Amino acid sequence: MPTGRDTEARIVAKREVAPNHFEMRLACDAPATEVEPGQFLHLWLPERVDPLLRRPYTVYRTHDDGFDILFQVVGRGSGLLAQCDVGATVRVAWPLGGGFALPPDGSTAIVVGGGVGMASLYLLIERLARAHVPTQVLLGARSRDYVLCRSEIEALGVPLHIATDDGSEGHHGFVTELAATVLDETETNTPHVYACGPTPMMQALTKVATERDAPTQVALENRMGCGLGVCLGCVVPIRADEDVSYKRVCVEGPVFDARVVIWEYRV
Amino acid sequence: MPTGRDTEARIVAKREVAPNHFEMRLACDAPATEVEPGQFLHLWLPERVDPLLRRPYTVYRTHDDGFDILFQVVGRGSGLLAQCDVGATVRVAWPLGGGFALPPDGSTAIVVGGGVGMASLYLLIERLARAHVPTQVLLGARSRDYVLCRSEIEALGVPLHIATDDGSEGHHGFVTELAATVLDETETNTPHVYACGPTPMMQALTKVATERDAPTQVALENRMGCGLGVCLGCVVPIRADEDVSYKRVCVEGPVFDARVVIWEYRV
Amino acid sequence: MTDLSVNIGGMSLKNPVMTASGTFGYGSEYAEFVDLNRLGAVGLKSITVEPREGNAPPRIAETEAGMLNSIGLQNVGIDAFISDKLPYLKQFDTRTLVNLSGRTVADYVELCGRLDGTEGVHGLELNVSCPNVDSGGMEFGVDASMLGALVEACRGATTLPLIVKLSPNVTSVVDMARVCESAGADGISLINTLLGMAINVETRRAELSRGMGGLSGPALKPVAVRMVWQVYNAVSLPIIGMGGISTTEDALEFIIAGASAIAVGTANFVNPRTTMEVVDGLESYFRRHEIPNLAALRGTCIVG
Amino acid sequence: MTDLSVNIGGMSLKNPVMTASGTFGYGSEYAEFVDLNRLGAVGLKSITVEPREGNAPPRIAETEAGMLNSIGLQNVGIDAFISDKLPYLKQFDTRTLVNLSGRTVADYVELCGRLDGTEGVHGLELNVSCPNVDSGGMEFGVDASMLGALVEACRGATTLPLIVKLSPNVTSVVDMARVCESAGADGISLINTLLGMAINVETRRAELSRGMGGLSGPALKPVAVRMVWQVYNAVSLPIIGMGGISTTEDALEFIIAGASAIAVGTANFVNPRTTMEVVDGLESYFRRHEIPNLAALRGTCIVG
Ligand SMILES: Cc1cc2nc3c(=O)[nH]c(=O)nc-3n(C[C@H](O)[C@H](O)[C@H](O)COP(=O)(O)OP(=O)(O)OC[C@H]3O[C@@H](n4cnc5c(N)ncnc54)[C@H](O)[C@@H]3O)c2cc1C
Ligand SMILES: Cc1cc2nc3c(=O)[nH]c(=O)nc-3n(C[C@H](O)[C@H](O)[C@H](O)COP(=O)(O)OP(=O)(O)OC[C@H]3O[C@@H](n4cnc5c(N)ncnc54)[C@H](O)[C@@H]3O)c2cc1C
Ligand SMILES: Cc1cc2nc3c(=O)[nH]c(=O)nc-3n(C[C@H](O)[C@H](O)[C@H](O)COP(=O)(O)O)c2cc1C
Ligand SMILES: Cc1cc2nc3c(=O)[nH]c(=O)nc-3n(C[C@H](O)[C@H](O)[C@H](O)COP(=O)(O)O)c2cc1C
Ligand code: FES
Ligand code: FES
Repeated sequence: MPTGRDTEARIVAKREVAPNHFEMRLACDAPATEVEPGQFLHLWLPERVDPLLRRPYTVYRTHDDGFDILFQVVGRGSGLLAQCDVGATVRVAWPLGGGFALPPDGSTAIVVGGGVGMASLYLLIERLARAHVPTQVLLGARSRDYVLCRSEIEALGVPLHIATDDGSEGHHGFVTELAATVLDETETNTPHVYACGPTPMMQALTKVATERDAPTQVALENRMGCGLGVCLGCVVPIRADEDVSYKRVCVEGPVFDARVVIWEYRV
Repeated sequence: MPTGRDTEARIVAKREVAPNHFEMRLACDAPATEVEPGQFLHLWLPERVDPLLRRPYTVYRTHDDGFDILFQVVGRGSGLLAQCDVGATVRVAWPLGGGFALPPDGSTAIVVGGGVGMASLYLLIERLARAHVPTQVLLGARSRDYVLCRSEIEALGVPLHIATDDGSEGHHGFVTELAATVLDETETNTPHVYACGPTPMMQALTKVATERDAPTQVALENRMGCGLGVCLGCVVPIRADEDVSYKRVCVEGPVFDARVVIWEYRV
Repeated sequence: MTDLSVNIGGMSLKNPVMTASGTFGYGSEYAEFVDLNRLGAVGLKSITVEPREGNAPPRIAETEAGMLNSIGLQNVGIDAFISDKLPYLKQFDTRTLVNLSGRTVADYVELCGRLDGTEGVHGLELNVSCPNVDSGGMEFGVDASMLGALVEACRGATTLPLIVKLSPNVTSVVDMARVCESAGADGISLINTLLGMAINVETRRAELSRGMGGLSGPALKPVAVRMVWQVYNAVSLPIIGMGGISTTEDALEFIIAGASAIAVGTANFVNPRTTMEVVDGLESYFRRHEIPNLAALRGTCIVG
Repeated sequence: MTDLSVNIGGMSLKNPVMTASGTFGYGSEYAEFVDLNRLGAVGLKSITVEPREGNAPPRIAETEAGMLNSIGLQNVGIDAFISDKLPYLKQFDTRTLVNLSGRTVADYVELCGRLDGTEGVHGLELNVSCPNVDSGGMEFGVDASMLGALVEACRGATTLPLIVKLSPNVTSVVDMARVCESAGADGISLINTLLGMAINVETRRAELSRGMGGLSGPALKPVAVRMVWQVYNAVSLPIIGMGGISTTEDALEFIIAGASAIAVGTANFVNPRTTMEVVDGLESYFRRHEIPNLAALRGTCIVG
């Protein structure tokens, strides 16, 4: 796992890809191609005391001269970021945390995204496709307007199944229901499941997947202080043998084996 | 004195008129023509807690659809304001405080500005010119690059005398020395003196002017909390008969009779 | 309809939104921005027996998300207050909470006595927590036995609702609140300013003429919310919560922590319409969440 | 050349810039950003006798210009600290200030004893002010006689420089500092976090699992500067100042108020290079103002 560095990054493009969801391209002088899928960056709007702390965002896509992030406006930090003009500079510490592990040769993969959770999964899908792992993507969204990364995934030639809360596209209901169906239909060896989305979705998915013995990796999105493993603010309770211990999402995560995560905690 | 209102104002133009000095045009839907010279506005960069408080700026010039301010970057608030783009909106409470009183018919006037203090004097010069009061403007600046409002004053046809700290233009030395000379050369009735600038300059000028019995009005620039007379944060000690009492710069000022100001206080 | 009315120790307010002492003048200054008829109550600047000139400038300084003040209780004194300031407020359909400050118990008792039965005065708030004068009552606010004696004496001098405004500069604000409860207070205001200091590093001078001053504004909100929560869980007196309230969400934090009413202070300086926005915001929050009245939300904070 | 070196109760630092306990891990985490050789000292996360798992999440929340934390002293315990963490730090030419936390006097004494004479440990800091565990030493920090007994016992257990880190959640921090001085402490750290609370108004849940937590960051700086100034004027022990330091100017405020050294805490999370920027900034300030050494600036604040 490469240790992070803290660099200045310039916003070179910004696009509202869905209501309140922005794709932003950041250029910096360090190559991003070594980033593992699921790793994140810690972004600072410099010289501000409000918001005081950095905000964590997954590296959504990489380029030779930087990377993209894909984010939803949910509060003060993301709101201010969305207002930043092209040309503005921010600071990013990256790459942080550990990424998803690709499945062993001969496996298949099911990638399950909920909402903006797709931001943490696209790079994984790209790598799976590149490694010729047979992959299906299941994507849950509020409605068809909120389906993220559709054209990017289609461009990779990976099959995409959609579930919407309001039925405006694909399965009318939860993406976890879709996951159960797809898992049940899979006849060969058990596929590897990868997921990122709202906690209730990941918790439900974990149940669906473990009932079917499918190895599952989830990317958690806890609140963070330092992003570097020192503040111990981002921990999640993890089952280890008989014991429970707190693991830091920023260093030991953000990707965890879903079966050892104790879901009955608040983020 | 009109009571203030609080309106949204849009930045419609911005120009760096001297190093670190900006002229900014603000448009709002209330007419600014009723503003008295010396009155100020209290400007807020909305939704910020840093800086927390508004910043006071004199109405520099008025237009039918708004006004200009002229300001120096000295800290966080002015720095952020200078970074605002054309098109951004701010909030302004205005007009606040009382203005300069024009001199009685038949008087002459000497207007003495130090640095960005000119921002508080231009509207006065305009009104003096419009009222055909024979006026001379004395302007002190660090160097010729920092001479503000030159063309505007020349356009009014009002004579302008310059003093610079480094001698790069006009009198090499303090504007107060220039003021003493001009006052001594004035042969008719005593002129009315108006001043705004750094506290030491105004204090020195008060001495020069009172020694020559010239009625003098100064515009003070104390730190402000509310700008509306309630916090009692902006007070200046004022001599009243035998007594000293604290007067609020935002309401009882910012223009005061120079002779009653007790200068030995810090702002 | 949502019922936002609330009773604070005998003072009935149409809604819980008040102004904090010293940040709203005597009401008239904000008339351009605020419909005083829509305020639950107007909290007024501290009054002393004699007029006071206050401290030398500089009296205020800005800090990160906060401000320091050292006004020093500049005020017109009780006589001028009654004759010149109070009449203006009588024309409005709101309540007035008159804030009192003194050097001695006798000062407070005199002020209570003068205002008892005075038309237009609906409640008294004892300021035992002004950090900005040598004898500004702060010693009452940090010493439990002095505080008890003061509140008892004042209780004997007035039949008006008696609120005690506590200092946050103490080890246990709960102990102080308990003392007030036993001594007969009708409510507790929390919090006054935290003692702070700022220094200009170029001149090496303290930013305030007296060195230290009181910190107010958003910076201290977490401390204020905590104290409201602690006191709410320890005494049964109604609490007026304040400290950094600038938005509806801030006001709700205090109510959920246990405040019966809230007061807007420093935010008035920044956005003079803050109180009106909070009244509107509370109405829509209660509607949206279908909460029938204030009591149904008060103190409902879930921990754990 | 400017001489920024300073001696804190026997611990000699090449410059006054330290890291605050709990905000810098055990040093290695910041190696990418910070040249540890350029730090005056590294302040380390609180150590307890046994390893501790800490509190349930959520453990942090952001507030205006500040953050709340309720980590609950999660740490590896004294044994693993000595065997696994300390060796890394020995390679650097800097000082280590090991922060100790306990439930009982015996805990602290045991920790002092274990570390006395341990290579690589240059000073001990007693955390008597952790607000985030039921027995985190906070009771020592708010009770003068308990504090005196604790410091005396620790004094007897170690010859290392002994610093006491005081809680700001007290009526008189000066009284606490005086007790430490009499009990034989070599220095005072000021301040630990202010007790605060934040509530999510949509869920009505406290943002932290334990409800209350410690406020740190720029918001509390004025309180910290004030306490340093008060203690500087009352006791003659050297002070390590901290609370919201993010820039050179912040550090200078503390030194001018009376701090002999300063520690950067929360700002490490925001800008991991803060300590280095402060070292550079202090050097240039001292040069620009032609101040020969730290003592010439310390406590020179002009009031009035
Ligand atoms: C490793 C990691 C990777 C992430 N990647 C992405 C990404 O690629 N795209 C994206 O849109 N978001 C991502 N997130 C979530 C993102 O960090 C938060 O949405 C953001 O920090 C919110 O900041 P804010 O100031 O806008 O909201 P705030 O004003 O701080 O909070 C608004 C609301 O969001 C909640 N919130 C705050 N922080 C978080 C958080 N870390 N996670 C979840 N909810 C939070 C608050 O509790 C509150 O309800 C990631 C989080 C982590 C930890
Ligand atoms: C009635 C009035 C009218 C004014 N008109 C103008 C004007 O037209 N143009 C203009 O450039 N400035 C004017 N000023 C001064 C202007 O308000 C300050 O320069 C501004 O508030 C500084 O804000 P800041 O955040 O940039 O500086 P800060 O970061 O707050 O402070 C930087 C430095 O400036 C000093 N400072 C802060 N506030 C003031 C203040 N009110 N007056 C003087 N020094 C201050 C601080 O002590 C500090 O040394 C006026 C002030 C008043 C009271
Ligand atoms: C400029 C100023 C003056 C104040 N004057 C008084 C006062 O006279 N009496 C009093 O009890 N509190 C006074 N306060 C304290 C406020 O009423 C309030 O308790 C405190 O500021 C916290 O609220 P806030 O953060 O919303 O301002 C004053 C506060 C400020 C900022
Ligand atoms: C996440 C976090 C953890 C902390 N842990 C400790 C600790 O273990 N022991 C201790 O004495 N202080 C601890 N502190 C307090 C800091 O050392 C410091 O006193 C305080 O945060 C004020 O400084 P700051 O505002 O620069 O952060 C912690 C602070 C934070 C923010
Ligand atoms: S965010 Fe600080 S340890 Fe993970
Ligand atoms: S700025 Fe508040 S009274 Fe003048």
